[in-house]
Amino acid sequence: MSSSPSIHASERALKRLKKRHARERRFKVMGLSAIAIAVMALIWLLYSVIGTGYKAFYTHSFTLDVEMTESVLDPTGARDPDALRKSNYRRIVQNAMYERFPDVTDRKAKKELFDIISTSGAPNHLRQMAYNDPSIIGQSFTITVPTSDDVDQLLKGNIDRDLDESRRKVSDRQIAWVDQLMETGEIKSGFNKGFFVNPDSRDAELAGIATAFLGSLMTLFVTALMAIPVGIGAAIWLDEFAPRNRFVDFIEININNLAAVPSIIFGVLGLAIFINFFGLPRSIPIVGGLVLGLRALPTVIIATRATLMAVPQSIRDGALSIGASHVQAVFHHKLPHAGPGILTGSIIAMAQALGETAPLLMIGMVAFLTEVPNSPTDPATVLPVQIYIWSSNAERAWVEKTSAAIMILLLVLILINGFAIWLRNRLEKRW
Amino acid sequence: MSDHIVSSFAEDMQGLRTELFRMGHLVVDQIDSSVKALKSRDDQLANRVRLNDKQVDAINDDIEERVMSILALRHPYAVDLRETIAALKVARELERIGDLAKNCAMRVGVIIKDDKIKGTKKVVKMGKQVSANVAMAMKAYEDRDTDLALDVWFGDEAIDDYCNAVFETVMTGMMADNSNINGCTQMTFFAKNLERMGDHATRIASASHYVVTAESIREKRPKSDRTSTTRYLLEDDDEED
Amino acid sequence: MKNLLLTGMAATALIIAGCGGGDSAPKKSTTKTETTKTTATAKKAEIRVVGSSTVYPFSTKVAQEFKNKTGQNVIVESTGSGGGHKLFCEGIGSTTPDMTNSSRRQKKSEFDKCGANGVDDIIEVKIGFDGIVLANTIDAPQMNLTLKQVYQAFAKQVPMSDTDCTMQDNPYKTWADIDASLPATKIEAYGPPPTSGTRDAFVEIAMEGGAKKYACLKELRGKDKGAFKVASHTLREDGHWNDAGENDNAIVQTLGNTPTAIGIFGYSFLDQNADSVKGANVDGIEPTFENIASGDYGIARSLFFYIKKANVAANPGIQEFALEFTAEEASGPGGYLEEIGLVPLPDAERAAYRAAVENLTPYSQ
Amino acid sequence: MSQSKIKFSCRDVRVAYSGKEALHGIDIEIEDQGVTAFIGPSGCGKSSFLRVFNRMNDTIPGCKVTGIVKMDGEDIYAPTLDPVLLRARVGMVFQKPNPFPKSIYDNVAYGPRIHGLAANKAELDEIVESSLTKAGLWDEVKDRLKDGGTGLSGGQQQRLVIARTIAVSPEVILMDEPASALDPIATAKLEELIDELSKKFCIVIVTHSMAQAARISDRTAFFHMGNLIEYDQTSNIFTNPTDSRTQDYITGRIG
Repeated sequence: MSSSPSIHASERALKRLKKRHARERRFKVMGLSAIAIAVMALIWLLYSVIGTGYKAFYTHSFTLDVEMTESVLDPTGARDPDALRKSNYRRIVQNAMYERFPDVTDRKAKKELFDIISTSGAPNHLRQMAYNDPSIIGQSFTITVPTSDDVDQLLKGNIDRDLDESRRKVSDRQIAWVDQLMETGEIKSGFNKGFFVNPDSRDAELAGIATAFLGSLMTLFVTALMAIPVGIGAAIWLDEFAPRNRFVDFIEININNLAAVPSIIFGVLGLAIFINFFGLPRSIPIVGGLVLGLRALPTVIIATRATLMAVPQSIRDGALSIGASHVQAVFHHKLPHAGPGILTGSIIAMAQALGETAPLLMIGMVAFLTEVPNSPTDPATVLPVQIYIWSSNAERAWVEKTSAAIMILLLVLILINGFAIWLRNRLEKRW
Repeated sequence: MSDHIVSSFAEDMQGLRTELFRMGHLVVDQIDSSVKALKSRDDQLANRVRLNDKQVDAINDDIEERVMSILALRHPYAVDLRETIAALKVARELERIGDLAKNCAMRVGVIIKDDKIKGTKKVVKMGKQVSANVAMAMKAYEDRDTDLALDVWFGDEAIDDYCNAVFETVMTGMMADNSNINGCTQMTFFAKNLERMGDHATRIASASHYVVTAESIREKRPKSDRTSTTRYLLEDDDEED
Repeated sequence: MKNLLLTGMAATALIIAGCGGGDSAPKKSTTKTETTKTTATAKKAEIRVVGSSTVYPFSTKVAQEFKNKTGQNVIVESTGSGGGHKLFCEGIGSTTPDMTNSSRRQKKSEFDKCGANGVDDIIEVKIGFDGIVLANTIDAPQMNLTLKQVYQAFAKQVPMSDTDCTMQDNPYKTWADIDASLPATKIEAYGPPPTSGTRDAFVEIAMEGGAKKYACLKELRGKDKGAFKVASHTLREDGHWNDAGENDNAIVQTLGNTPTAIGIFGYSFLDQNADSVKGANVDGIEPTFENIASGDYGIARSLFFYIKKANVAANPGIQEFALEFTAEEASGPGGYLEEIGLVPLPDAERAAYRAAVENLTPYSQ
Repeated sequence: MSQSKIKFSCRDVRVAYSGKEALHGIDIEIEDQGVTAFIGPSGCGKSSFLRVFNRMNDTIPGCKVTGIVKMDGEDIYAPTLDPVLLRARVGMVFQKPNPFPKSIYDNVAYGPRIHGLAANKAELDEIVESSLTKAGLWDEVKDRLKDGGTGLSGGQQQRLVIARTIAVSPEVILMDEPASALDPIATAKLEELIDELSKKFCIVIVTHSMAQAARISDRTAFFHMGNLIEYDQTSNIFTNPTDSRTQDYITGRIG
């Protein structure tokens, strides 16, 4: 080395160096702020969803003594279950409430009093009991039923007690009664089991995600059954066996395009094929699953091809060189090697399908259903659609229900993605 | 011949060649000087020849080192391999010639003490022939000239003839006058040394032939030196054919 | 060797297991709040209802009650009024909807299409009213508007004057520009998008109503219905009117953030959010339940459903469902539909439609 | 090329990729005994030519082989010949060790399994052990046969690949620069193994290392720009090649 100062130590060089470092710092700051924005957005989302949604996991219930007055329910004494179904259980509940507060005589006050309890849930509860066991007519017993959604909202602090009475859904009288009932323990808060096991309902206090959750699972099952084997098969064929010609190139381009097509198009497609052409019923998970399967197919094919192409050619060559046939080389070596990647891609495609709403609107999965589906051929809806429906309901209580359903959906997505990661790590660790 | 892709390899080979040629020139000089010292009875020149031999040895050591390094670092193949090995061989032959020249020079001191010793003229003539042969062998090596190499190979016969002639002359002189036996003996050794230098020259020629053709000269070498086998029992050295 | 296939199967099995487990869980656990009991009843044919998203909440409420009382399943789909009529008119039989909801009367073209597809006998049922309100946030001053002012505020083009029907681009920037008694704040409205039934009703009732207050436009209506429609139905696009999403809750939330803005949505959302928004008086009438029911409040529309008579024979539950819908307990005054915002019909009209359902009397356009 | 039997004989073999000819008519006879090395600069076609012998070129899209290649007098490009069977007879070892991502045992057992060479587990065990022994790997791995093959060192992996190849009992082993990814010690071991294997198998090896070709091969073929330039005893090629292009290549000159 010469004794004169190196060109890398000259003034200009140092200046340049400083500039380069500054640029690097700027880039780091930019990257960091991008991450920060993303993280903040995520935190905001989680905060707003969880902040409102957690309240849906507990609810208030009313313990009430009722008398199954025979003269009201079954004046003929026939005890016919079908007739008993149509009896006026509302009256029974109303009577029970008036009995609880004998001082209330005013008609308007009586209505307000009845509105404390779930006006649909409580009579229906009695209806079910009578239908299952007509012998309880004429007896007295204690039932625990949900309070009305407005009372629940009041007790959760979502309704401002300080507002003018005309501007809130709960009257001053109702507040007084509810406070009294809280003190006596007749109204209690507890875990909202109904949210998980009930089907959808028009009444917020009764609505649950069971239909949508099972619908989602069944739909996803059908989707997986269709998209994964077909997608993997198609990808293998394209990657390994397809002749190199324009027709195959055309197919490949279209598969890539298909992945970018707005999902509603798949809904239109599904409507045309499965419902109008094949005559399958609307609103059923099979059709939903098939439509989402079409939606997921390009994603699965692309993910599978990407992982297949990432498998070193040497593995295939090794198999061929000891006399494995082409199919053996692919199925014994390439596919297991690409397995974790394919699995991850497929699961992520499934997770995407789980979050789809638009295509399902077209095939009638935006339906109000009062029953949980027992099979993929029963009408059902799915979680995102349920969220969509609930979010447009007017009553205040739906806000937290919507958020809670979003929480469940997010949780399922996290579980699915977590499962994908776990599976990948586990499979990759083997060698 | 095109250059090596690795230019430093080519440089190494060239350096080896240059050193070898330098050694060749030096050795030819040594022969000439020792003969000249005899002819002009110059003891000082003889002394210089003796001293210069160290230089020859030094060049030989250098060449050995270069060959070693080329073998170790360059892994020469084919013509490069042959040339490297030949360089080692040629240097060895030159070194031997140098030793013999020095040996001759040492005998000059004894010979010039006595004026009556016969054969000087013949030895000088012989010396010139030997020197020319060595130079020719080196030229054949330098130019990769297989014909010239063969000329050297067959030219050795003349040297053997010279040697026989010197022996006869000196013997006759010794028989006539035995007072200068010592000097005469030295003279025969001088001639014998020159004859052996000639042999070494043929080996150099053979080596240069090998470089080009990958084969040593196979022809039976003409041999007319009878001094060692027929008449006199002189101490033999490591001559092998 | 067959790692992947095995894992794939395992994953599939897991999903199945998840399905099965979830499937049976709600059946086993009879909860206190459970509304259904599938095990006891033999499965009856499902009733399929499609149509308006405005009627959807009421229809679903009735479906729920009906399910409780009869065990029969009603599937209600929210497809919008137009989508509902389209599906409804595709034909008869169990693969087509049995009923469609509509936030407007069936159009002639729709009726004709039904007829062309063999859907001949249709029973029309009007179930009640729905008010459309113009509301602003609770902290802002109370708005008192006339229909004419509503028209002036939101029409793309307005006549030069009462008598000169040369149309000019809407010149009003603030409410005070329209009338000095109104606040001097920017005219800014968030309303339903063109795909919404609420938008149709708003345009037809409020905008047309306002336009008619111009004498010359009223004249035009008599002469050239198309030109009048263009003049009255076109909303301004200069930033004073904003199409919000279909979701009325979003409009309510927007109002909270922009105190000067007016929101246009269904009455039930005003009712539910009385703590944060208040309705503007239109032509001096407050948007209250009573005023809408009495017909005093100007911007209210009728809600309908239509029954496909051909399907009733195969599935008598359809008629029973319609009867439940028209029962006093449901759509009458004090019925459970009123609780969620339906404004009941006058008594006579109610009885007439109830009779139509009982006798399955088809209507004609 | 004297008394030994001819294993492969090639007449005017041409290899083209998508119409572009990479080998321009090769005539050569590969002897059954000993090791034949292919040397030559990159892109000279030596690897392409090696792949002719087990029809691995078939697996490359757009690759076309013409000419006559006979193995023991039988045309291996005859339409009746199944390349799958040919590859069982002519094994191949690649530049980069490519053991399957399976256990050591399964790596070796794979070939015998797909070809049905073992009637039962005991026979299979025996094949695995003898193959690993022949590949000089048995002592190193006998205690961890269930471990992954990719967990071995590079040299061990390459020997595992050789074990995998010889487990199918091939007649010929083709090696495409098998030591290029290995360190000198692993290379030395591999060369020793090749020497050992050459007693039982016909071995054809492509190598970039002239020293390696010189060390392990009995005959060397020099390829240049898609032509076979010179094919002779290895000792001749490395001391006195006849063609100046060979000379230039092996002495490291611009050719």
